[in-house]
Amino acid sequence: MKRYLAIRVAVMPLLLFGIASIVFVVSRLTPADPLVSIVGERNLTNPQIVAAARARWGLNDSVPVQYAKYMKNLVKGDLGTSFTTRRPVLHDLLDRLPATLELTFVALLIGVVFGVGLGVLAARNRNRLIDHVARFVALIGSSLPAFWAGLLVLYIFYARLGWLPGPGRIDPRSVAPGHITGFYTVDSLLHGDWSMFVQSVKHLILPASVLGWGVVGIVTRLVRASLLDEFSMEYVRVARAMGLRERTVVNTHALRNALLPTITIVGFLFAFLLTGAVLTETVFSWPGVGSYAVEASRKLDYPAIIGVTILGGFAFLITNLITDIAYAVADPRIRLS
Amino acid sequence: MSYVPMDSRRHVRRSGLLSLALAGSLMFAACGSSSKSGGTTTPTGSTVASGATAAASAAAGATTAGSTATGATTGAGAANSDKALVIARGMDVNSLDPSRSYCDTCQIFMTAVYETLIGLDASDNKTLVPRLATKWESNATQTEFTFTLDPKAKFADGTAVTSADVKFSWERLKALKAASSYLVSTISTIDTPDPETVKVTLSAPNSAFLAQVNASYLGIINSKLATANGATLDPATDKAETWFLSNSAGSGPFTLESYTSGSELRFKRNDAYWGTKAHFPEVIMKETPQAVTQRQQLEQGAVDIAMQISSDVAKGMAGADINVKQVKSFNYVYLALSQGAKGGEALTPDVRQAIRLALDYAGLVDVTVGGAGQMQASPIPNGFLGTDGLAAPKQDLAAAKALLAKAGVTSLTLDATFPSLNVYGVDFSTAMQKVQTDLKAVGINLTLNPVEISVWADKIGKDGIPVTMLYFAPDHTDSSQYVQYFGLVKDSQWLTWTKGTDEAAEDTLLAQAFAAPDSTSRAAVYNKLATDMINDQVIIPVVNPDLFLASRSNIKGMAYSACCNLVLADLSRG
Amino acid sequence: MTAIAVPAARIRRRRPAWLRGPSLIGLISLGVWALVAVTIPLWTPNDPLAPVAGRLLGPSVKHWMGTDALGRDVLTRTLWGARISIPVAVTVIISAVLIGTIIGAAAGFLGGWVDAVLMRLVDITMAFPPILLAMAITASLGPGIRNALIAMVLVWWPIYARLLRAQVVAVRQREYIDSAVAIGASRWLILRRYVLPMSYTPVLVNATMDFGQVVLLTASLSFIGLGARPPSPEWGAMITEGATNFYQWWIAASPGIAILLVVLACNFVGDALRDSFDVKEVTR
Amino acid sequence: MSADVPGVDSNVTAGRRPILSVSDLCVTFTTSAGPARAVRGVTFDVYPGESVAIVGESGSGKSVTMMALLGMVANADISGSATYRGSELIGMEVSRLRHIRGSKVAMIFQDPMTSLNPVLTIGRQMSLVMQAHQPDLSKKAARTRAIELLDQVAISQAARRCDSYPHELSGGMRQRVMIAMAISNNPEVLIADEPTTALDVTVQAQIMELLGDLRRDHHLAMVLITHDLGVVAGAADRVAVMYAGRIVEQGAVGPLFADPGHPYTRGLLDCLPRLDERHEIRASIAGVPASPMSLPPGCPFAPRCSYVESRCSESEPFLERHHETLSACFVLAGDGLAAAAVDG
Repeated sequence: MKRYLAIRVAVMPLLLFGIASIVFVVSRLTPADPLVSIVGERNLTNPQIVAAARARWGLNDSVPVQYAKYMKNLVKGDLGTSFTTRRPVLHDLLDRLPATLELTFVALLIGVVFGVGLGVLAARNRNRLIDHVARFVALIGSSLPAFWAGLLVLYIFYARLGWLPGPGRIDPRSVAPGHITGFYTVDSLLHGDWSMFVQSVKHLILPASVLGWGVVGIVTRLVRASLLDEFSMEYVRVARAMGLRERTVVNTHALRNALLPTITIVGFLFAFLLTGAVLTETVFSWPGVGSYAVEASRKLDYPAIIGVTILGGFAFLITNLITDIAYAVADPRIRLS
Repeated sequence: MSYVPMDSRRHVRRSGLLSLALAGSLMFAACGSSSKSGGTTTPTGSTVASGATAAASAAAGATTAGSTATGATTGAGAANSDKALVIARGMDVNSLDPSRSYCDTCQIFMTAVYETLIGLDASDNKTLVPRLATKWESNATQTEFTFTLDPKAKFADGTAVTSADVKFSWERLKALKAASSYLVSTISTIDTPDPETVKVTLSAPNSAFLAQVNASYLGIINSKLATANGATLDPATDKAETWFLSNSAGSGPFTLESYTSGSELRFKRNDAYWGTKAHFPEVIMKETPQAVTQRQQLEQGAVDIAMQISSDVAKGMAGADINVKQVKSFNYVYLALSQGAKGGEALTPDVRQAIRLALDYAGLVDVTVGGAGQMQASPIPNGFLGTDGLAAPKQDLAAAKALLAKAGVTSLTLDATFPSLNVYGVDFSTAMQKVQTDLKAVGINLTLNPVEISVWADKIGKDGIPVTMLYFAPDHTDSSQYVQYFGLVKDSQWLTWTKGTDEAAEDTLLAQAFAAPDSTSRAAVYNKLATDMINDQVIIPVVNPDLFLASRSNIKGMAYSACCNLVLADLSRG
Repeated sequence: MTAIAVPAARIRRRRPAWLRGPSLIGLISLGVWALVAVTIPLWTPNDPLAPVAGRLLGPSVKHWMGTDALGRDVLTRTLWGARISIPVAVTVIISAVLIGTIIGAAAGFLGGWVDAVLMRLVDITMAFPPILLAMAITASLGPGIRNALIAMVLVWWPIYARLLRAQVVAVRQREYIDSAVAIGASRWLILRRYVLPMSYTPVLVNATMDFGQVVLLTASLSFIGLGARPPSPEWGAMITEGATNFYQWWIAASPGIAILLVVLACNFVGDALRDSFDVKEVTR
Repeated sequence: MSADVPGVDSNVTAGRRPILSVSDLCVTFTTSAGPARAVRGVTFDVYPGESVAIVGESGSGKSVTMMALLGMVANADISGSATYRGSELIGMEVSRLRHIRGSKVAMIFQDPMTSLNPVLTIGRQMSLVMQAHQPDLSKKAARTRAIELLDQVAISQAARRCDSYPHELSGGMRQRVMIAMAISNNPEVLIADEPTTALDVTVQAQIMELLGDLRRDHHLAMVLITHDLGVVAGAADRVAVMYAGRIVEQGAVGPLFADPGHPYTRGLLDCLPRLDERHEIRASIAGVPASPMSLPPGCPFAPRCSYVESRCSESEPFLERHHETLSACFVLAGDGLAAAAVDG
């Protein structure tokens, strides 16, 4: 197992290289000129300004030269400088990553908790009304366009009912808690600022629910199926025959096994959530990597687009790795082999 | 001014560009003015601050809309200026380096943090007033300008503002060749005979120069501080842009506290300010791209000001807690016709005039901004020098048909590729569809093709586009910018894009205007230019949208500044 | 104890699972949408692009889902939206399946370095969150529905390439194929006679689920401004307009429901197909 | 049924009530292809301390019978009666039944490889079983008891094994764990469902020996379910042979082995390897077992029976006395001793 993981880790740089290359090629598919986003259409015919911009952003180089430069810098951890924020892309990404991660983690939590709950409910009431309802609710989550659902809940819970705050991570007047982890919920607790914690949690509820609902469907389906598999397992019959409470049978025996396959898809879920985050962040003005990606795409901000896409691929690799490790830790048959 | 659109999607996408353009707009005003107070008469006899007249009367036309009561909001708290001022805004910041920034928000930022030599009187939005410079004068040919700096002026770190700083700031602006550098492209040398005197020599007469000096992008940088942090006069070696994202080096009433792109821009009051200190200890600009969200947050008291409200969103807003001002702007959206474009050969002057006559202008104002806008005659917007007496455009279908008959055109199909933007609340698709409907009535069919601005830019640069749409917001308060951009004069943007022919007469008139010593004579020249440009039938203004300034009703000093968009130092909570 | 639960589990029914219950509803719903997409020009209640009434009017008897900022009928536009989303999704899926089949079959049959290179390409492509890759591609090709379509094909083909390759490899390991090769069967014949029939079911199941996902991604790309542009009545683009006119909830309501219905239908059908054929979904 | 059952040792039963009493138990599964009559009127008693073997091929209904009386059969109609110390089990709510399962009547299963949860330690699984019936038992006490039990079932290094996962144990050890778990709440009846089928031959004997020891030590009544008459010989007092959901023959081990009264029993006995035979060729019963979905008219064994007569397919025989046993066969039992029908 250790050996296997070591190989996995060793191969990662190669994969990253492949990822970066693909993204680079993709971003140069057609030379749609980002110039207009740099100097504005007002200066497009001003030869001096245009020339200066081309020189500064390396747009005069041939694509292979740009590629070589990019890769060279990438090895040093330099993802280039964004046209629009004028900062190193890496810094932008690192600044914005905590917002996305916080949102994604909470969404994952919501998705898994509700998904497992609905899955258990459905499996225990297999083919009864409650099963159908649970699966339907879950399926709606996978079928809802996240951006639309976001608008919907904002309209209802923010604009109409006023129960929850609107877009953003905190209220406009509030000051973000001092940066420790970048997770406002965690940082506020570390600073002992309870009201900020409550505030940041309130701001998380809508976007994280919208995002999390999307994975409830996947988790429900999986948990239900594997729980049904487990229910037909001998050891469940044995546990029942031994007089264990049904709750113990389900929660301690069957669920423990049924969750193993769920762990294997957490990586997939995470990637799925990152995808959803792109849209959710846009709707909720969430200052994360997703909204950064959208902005970059709109402005043809190549360095940012490439950077964020590489980050996406990287996140995917990492989560897969973590998934494998988590699976190994959770399953004694693998852990001890 | 520029109003930024509200639709977040578009807004964001466009914002870079937009901002540029817009940015300019805001400033435009700078100019203005009849410089009574500011203008001293130079020894050579010319009037300083000749420029402008124009401007801004428009801004003065504010009307207050709304207020009836909604009460519901809890109110934002203490009714005094101790608490931070919060502004909801779709920010479009491209850079906070004074020599590189060029956007709407940048104008507000530059005005708050950096200072120009010449200011604009907030009460009339026209008069040039002393700021860092106590007086200024020009020679008769408008090629040499001399400024005397206020000895009291100090940067936020306490060092004095000297002529060396002015020289450094403007030379850097020119050398870095970033988006706003064209404002100083006519400067050939800057002399600093003593720390309080700046003498600028231009490469050609430029009566608009003082208006340009008023533009916020010409704010003065603390050269020692900036140099210490990597600022140079060479784009290849300059490393200061990143430093400027978290630091400032100005003499304004505020300093930069922090900036997080996509999230917020914070200003801190400069407590060592050499003039009258600002009311608010802190100003927070919150990234809020959607107009509806700006409205909600304003109504709930979560923010104090929202400036990017479209007419649809402004409807029904307001109440006792909220003021909504509708003000006239200098921004406009126009149709451009290119006979030189591929597929545009049929657009002869007669056909172009027929198109002009076929449009339902009042209908366009209704459709695009729900009536909250003005019609505009020439490419020089209403209120700028030279536009007095120009008649608003009118629809005349009979005349249009007659012209087309004369030109032998019975049915004509034209490519109308346009950037799918939403600017100043005007959705280009909406506007183009209305244009399409109007032209159909006289037998001209448009093939609408909305595209991304980068695609559009590519196409217009190569083949040109027979019928398209774009927007303009002024960079300063002088009319010359319109001639330079829209006129059929040498190197003008639209001359290039339409692949048209240079009109020598307009070049001559523009040169006259630049050399004209007083505003009266310049007004006459610009009036002639405006008429010429109307007759060119290349640029047809479609709508001049109004702006909506919304704020909590306890906010005092809300005004649209012709030069600076919103002057943070003028605001207070009553 | 083996046998006890079995009788219940082995329930046999007359109709296959995908022709019953939710799946049947899904199929019917997809059919209706397809019908709408094909026939809407013949019976359209209004012009989808022209103003037909006042701006921003709420739902009424005349305009069931109200009008938008230009006074266009929202319901009409939503119905016309099917003419964009459905053909786009069909094109994307068919192209992805074709490309995936060719590449997957090539990798499976040729083996060696061809296989290695192609499959690494597949791995890397599948390492991206789909929307990010689609955004990057669309952004560089230039926004627009055509380029969004190309981007989605580029994102989706690896799924089918992987699937097809697995089938080819599985088939090649069978002995009877060796004998088929021995008697001189061409690869093409093997592909046609053995591989494709085996692949039919898993491809169908994946394609059904993916169809909904493509509809969703198309709308998403349009929503963030990289897909269809206004005035096109594309659902995602319409929701963007709805976001601008937030208080006029009906503008975003119908296109949102339309997306939900189509994707839900695909999920119903796909779920049932998967259950009936016991196919593993290829997840990204 | 009365105590007058052949083979029931009157010394054991004298003056005692059966601990488990099954009477006319029927289990019919409902399937979409029609009803499957898995158990059809099974009747037998188990007395304290006694060991009863139920023998039959798979599908004969022997396991279903036992599962049914513990309420562990789903999707089925159950009729008849099954009492534990006089309380009716059929139809009892699960919450009450739970207190009997594992506590009074414990069960061990065929495949020790799958009977244990792979992701929980042995000790934890045993504790769960104990705590299900002794809610007050502390974690620590449960562990101590688990180690003690593992010791009892002859697992070496019991303390260490307590923290092992099932996959770390051999099949035989796992079955010992299962047995330890089954006796952990001191049940009165142990149902062993094919406890050795999945194990190596050498291990089989050890397990059967262990079961025998435990039965004696704890005075357990045991129901041994098996398809292999071979394991019955040393382990059971009485045998019931089931075919197609019915008991076709029952009696004490000795007489039944010596003189089976049913052709099916004979067939089963013929399948056993004999020590006196050099070559290991075993006979087997021709044909396939009757399907509970479509039972033939008359005797369900008739299609496979070498003694078959025409009346066999006309009506189904009932248990009748055949020498020392009760047997349901017209040919062998009915003829021999005229219908001394057992009452009941």
